[in-house]
Amino acid sequence: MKENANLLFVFLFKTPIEGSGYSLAWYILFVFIIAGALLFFAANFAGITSFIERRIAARIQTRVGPNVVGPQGILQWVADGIKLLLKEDLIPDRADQFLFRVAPYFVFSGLFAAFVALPFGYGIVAADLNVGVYYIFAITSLVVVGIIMGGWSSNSKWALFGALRSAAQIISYEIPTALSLIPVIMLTGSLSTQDIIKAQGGLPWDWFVFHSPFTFVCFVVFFISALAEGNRIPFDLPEAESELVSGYNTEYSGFRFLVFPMAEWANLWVIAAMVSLTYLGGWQVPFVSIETLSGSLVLIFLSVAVFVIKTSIVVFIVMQLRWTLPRVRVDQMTQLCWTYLVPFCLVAIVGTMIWMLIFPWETRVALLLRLMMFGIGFAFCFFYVRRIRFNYFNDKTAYENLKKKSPWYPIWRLP
Amino acid sequence: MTPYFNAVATTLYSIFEGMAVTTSYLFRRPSTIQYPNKLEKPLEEQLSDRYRGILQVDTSVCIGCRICEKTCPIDCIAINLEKNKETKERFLTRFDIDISKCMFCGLCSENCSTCAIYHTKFFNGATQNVDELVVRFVDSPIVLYKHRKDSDPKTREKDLSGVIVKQKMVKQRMKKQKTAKQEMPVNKISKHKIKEEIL
Amino acid sequence: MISKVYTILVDRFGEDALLYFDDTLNPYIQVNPEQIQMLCIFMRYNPALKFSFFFSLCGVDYPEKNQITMVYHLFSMKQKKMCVLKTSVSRKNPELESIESVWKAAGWFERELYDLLGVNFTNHSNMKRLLLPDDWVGHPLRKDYEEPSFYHDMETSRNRIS
Amino acid sequence: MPESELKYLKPQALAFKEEMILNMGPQHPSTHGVLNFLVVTDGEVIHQALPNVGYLHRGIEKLAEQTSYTGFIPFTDRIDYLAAMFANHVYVLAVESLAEIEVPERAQFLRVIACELNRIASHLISTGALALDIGASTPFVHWIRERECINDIMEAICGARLTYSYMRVGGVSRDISQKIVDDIYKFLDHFEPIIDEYNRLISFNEIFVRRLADVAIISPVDAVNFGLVGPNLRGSGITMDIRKIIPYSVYDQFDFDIPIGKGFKGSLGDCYDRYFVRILEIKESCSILRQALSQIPKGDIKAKVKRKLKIKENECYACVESARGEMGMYLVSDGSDRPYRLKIKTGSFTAMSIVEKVSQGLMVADLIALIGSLDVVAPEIDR
Repeated sequence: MKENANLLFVFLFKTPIEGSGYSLAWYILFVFIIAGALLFFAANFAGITSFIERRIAARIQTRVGPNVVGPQGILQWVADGIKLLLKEDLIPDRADQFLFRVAPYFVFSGLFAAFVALPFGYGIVAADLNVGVYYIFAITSLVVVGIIMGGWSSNSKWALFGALRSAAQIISYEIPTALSLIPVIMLTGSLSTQDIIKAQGGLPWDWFVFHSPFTFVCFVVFFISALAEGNRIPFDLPEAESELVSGYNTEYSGFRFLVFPMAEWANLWVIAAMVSLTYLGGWQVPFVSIETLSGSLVLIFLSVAVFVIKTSIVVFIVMQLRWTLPRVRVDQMTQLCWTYLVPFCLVAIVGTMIWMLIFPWETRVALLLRLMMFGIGFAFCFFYVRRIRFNYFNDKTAYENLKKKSPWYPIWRLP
Repeated sequence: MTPYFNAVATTLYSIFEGMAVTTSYLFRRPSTIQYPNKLEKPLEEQLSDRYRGILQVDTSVCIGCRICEKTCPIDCIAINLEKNKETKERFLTRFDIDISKCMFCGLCSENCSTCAIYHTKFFNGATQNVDELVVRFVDSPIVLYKHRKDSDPKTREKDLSGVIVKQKMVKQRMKKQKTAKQEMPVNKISKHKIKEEIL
Repeated sequence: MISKVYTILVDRFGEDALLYFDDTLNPYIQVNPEQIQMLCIFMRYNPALKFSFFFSLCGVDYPEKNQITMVYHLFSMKQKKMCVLKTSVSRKNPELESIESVWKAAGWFERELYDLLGVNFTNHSNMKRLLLPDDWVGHPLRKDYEEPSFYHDMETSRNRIS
Repeated sequence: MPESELKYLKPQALAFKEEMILNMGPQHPSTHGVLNFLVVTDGEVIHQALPNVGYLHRGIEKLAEQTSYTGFIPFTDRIDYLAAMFANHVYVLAVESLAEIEVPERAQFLRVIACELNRIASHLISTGALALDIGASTPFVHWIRERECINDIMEAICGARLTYSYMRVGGVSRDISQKIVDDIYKFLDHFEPIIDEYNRLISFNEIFVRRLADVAIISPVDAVNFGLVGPNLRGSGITMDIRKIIPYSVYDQFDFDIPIGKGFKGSLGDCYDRYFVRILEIKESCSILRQALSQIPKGDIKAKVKRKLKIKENECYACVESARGEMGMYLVSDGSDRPYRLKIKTGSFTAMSIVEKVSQGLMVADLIALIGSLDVVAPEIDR
């Protein structure tokens, strides 16, 4: 934190921060500026993502989605936010008033504190903690405290159900999440987010996900358990709307309700950023070494772009999963965790260990194996595109006969 | 051990297949009709000619047989006929349809021998007051239609967009608003009186 | 076909309890109300009959005859035929033995009849109103039922158009 | 706990201290209309679930006694709003057999076509809504899109999208043109590959299968005992279909199978069987439609019936295979122009009565799957 502030200060005023006289005041000012910037980013990301998710969900469901407020409905999230802010803040009659009011703040702070350790590009991170990954997991667990408080204090049985499910879910899934990151930490030798990215390369076969079959398994496990931590379908048990009405936030309204979905969508960034920084190479720009990257401002912005694109792709996949899959049952959720994810993780940790000993990262054989793994991944993508083509052409002619229109309507074409 | 790994494999494969289906929909045409302001073509063209919308009466061809009134299962049609004793001409003095009661079953229009009563394609007749939905098609007495040999009223072109019914409803609404402004207290008393009479 | 069923039944229960009518579209067997449960058990489990499907139970109110007629529609998969049983109870104090123990399906039908016609089924596990609220007065499907003009201070009818 | 809730429960309820009463419905996202369940749960596990019906009781049977024979047809649409055609059909069958009216063959074919289209539409809603209850919202919207095509066809045939009132005593109200026949063919060509696509999307999805397989098993004995009908009964492995067993209309002229549950992914009679039987039935309906469309004879669409129908003293029971199973109407006439008594027997009514037995020991999420797989429609229970 101090170093970053110093760097920025030198960049702005050409003198080190210590020599300016009011060093403490400058530090506090920087803290507030950075916190404000992060909050601004997180809140806006949550809003815009909510809009984009609705549009993508609409296209998956052959609908159009919100397109009325602003050009192409881009201001829909602002309208929704204002509407919720203007609504009456209802508190149920026999609710625990204090806990009910306080719960959203826990959810809010738990998630937004995670942004402190998340990187956005080379050197662009609020605080490059040496326990970065550990910190993120610890602090996001605070969310569940808020959810339990909200669910319990609502004095509603549905909300209580949601809270209990959330507790069970977080307790179970903390373990595979942490275990599935151990291979990465072993490969890097550090918990710092920046160091993890620096240990990888810009090209796909230099990413950790293709390091060995074991890290690939760990990547899948990490992705699944991150979904569970973020309460996304198929693990949205705490607010399963078809079972528990609306789960832990059944009784909330107005601004206090707004906090919950906002935190959920902000959490989407945390999930996606964690996945992309640990396994998908983070902000590493292809064909550019870290030394050259640190020297040029343009390349640093390029690294930010790379990171944002990677994260966005992961966000998109998480969204699409939500609109494809049904929800698991609560006992299946824990069963999946303890009988599949955790054993897979344990095997993968040992496997990675042995793999590291036999094929060290720098050797030619290791590179060849990484290329092979990348080849398998590429073949998988190729097969995926084939299936998409098959589904598209499956009913093309019949559709043209029925509707007298071509079914082709690409995603970038707006209604 | 095999069922264990089989379960993993089938789960991953089925999710893969599902994702392929949903991705393919990102490249397919949405099926939404963006009613009411972004329609590709006017709604009237999208509805079929048999569409059973709000009823309309062409009083100029009504023969006053009252079949529609009798067949209606919920009594939403009311007809009054009068006879001039001197000229022996029969008049239609009242033809009211309570659209708020009507369930659009088509029994009345089906039995009409001259197609005087028929369903239009007009359907969005929402108002703020239920009483306004009683459409009165006769303003002044109308001489009843008599069958002539040269023309068959069934084959005439029907006004499916519901111009008459729309006009009547707008007119009635204006009238109601005017009278409501003028006779606000009177209205209330009369309503009260009616209730007392019932009780 | 039903006459065959009738002969089997007569062998078991005697001619006094059962009468066979075929003046309606579906011929029916008129049963003594006391024997309805035994008859149903016999019809369901007798290997020659096997009326395992319970289609419906209906009650018809006849104020002139001062009786309520119960109509049972049974179906046998073995013979692919439907059988209609009828039994009458008095209108004043209608009481009949429940056949819930024979076909579970009859349980709700009997509750519905209790609700709408006021027939009391003895030995029923849960003889309560099914469709109408508990504070409802009267049994609407009786022919002499008059609809109250107010229910909980709400008007129940709208006038004809004026 | 209020007294009003307590009196519904049986004495063995609340035997454990850990139990609590959950009032599920009438306003709940997945009770398919207005239903209420009093659920006694211990955590997630249900000890007892009591259905509390009657929120949509409109007294249709009483209304029938005050309406003329033809005038009651629009009311039958309101019995089962997802499959109105079947209620139409069974009512006109009952009146026709009482009044001894011969229906022209073309009208019978038109009835079958309309009914089978309606069966597809109804099954689309039920299977889609089950997926929605399980948490997948996309399949439901895809099915709604297909149903919209059927609704368009229905609108072209009879002028309404939901409450058809298509059938008349002695025939049907409107004839169908060659254009509509072509439209139905085009729709079938489009729809049949979509069924496979839907299966890939959700039916064979392992999470979906695990949520439904081996959940809420109804044994064949129970199914018969509780009077389940239609796909629910066939899901328990019993080949019972009114179209085959008591053929009505022209169903004996078509060649079709009766799909039954075989324990496709779990054991016989579980939720998945009931779900998948419906998917298979959609395919069978498509084949019936193709056969019926190719065989439509020419002729009248309505027999000559007096405008004011009076039927002499008689009674009859007519039944059809509706989308929710056997739907029967017991009609008593007394010589006037109104039915003396009309009893409507529906599939959802008996399906609802089994919930109390099957739901014991399920989880809260399973109860929703059970209700979804039984495919109950609230107005059909209450009428």
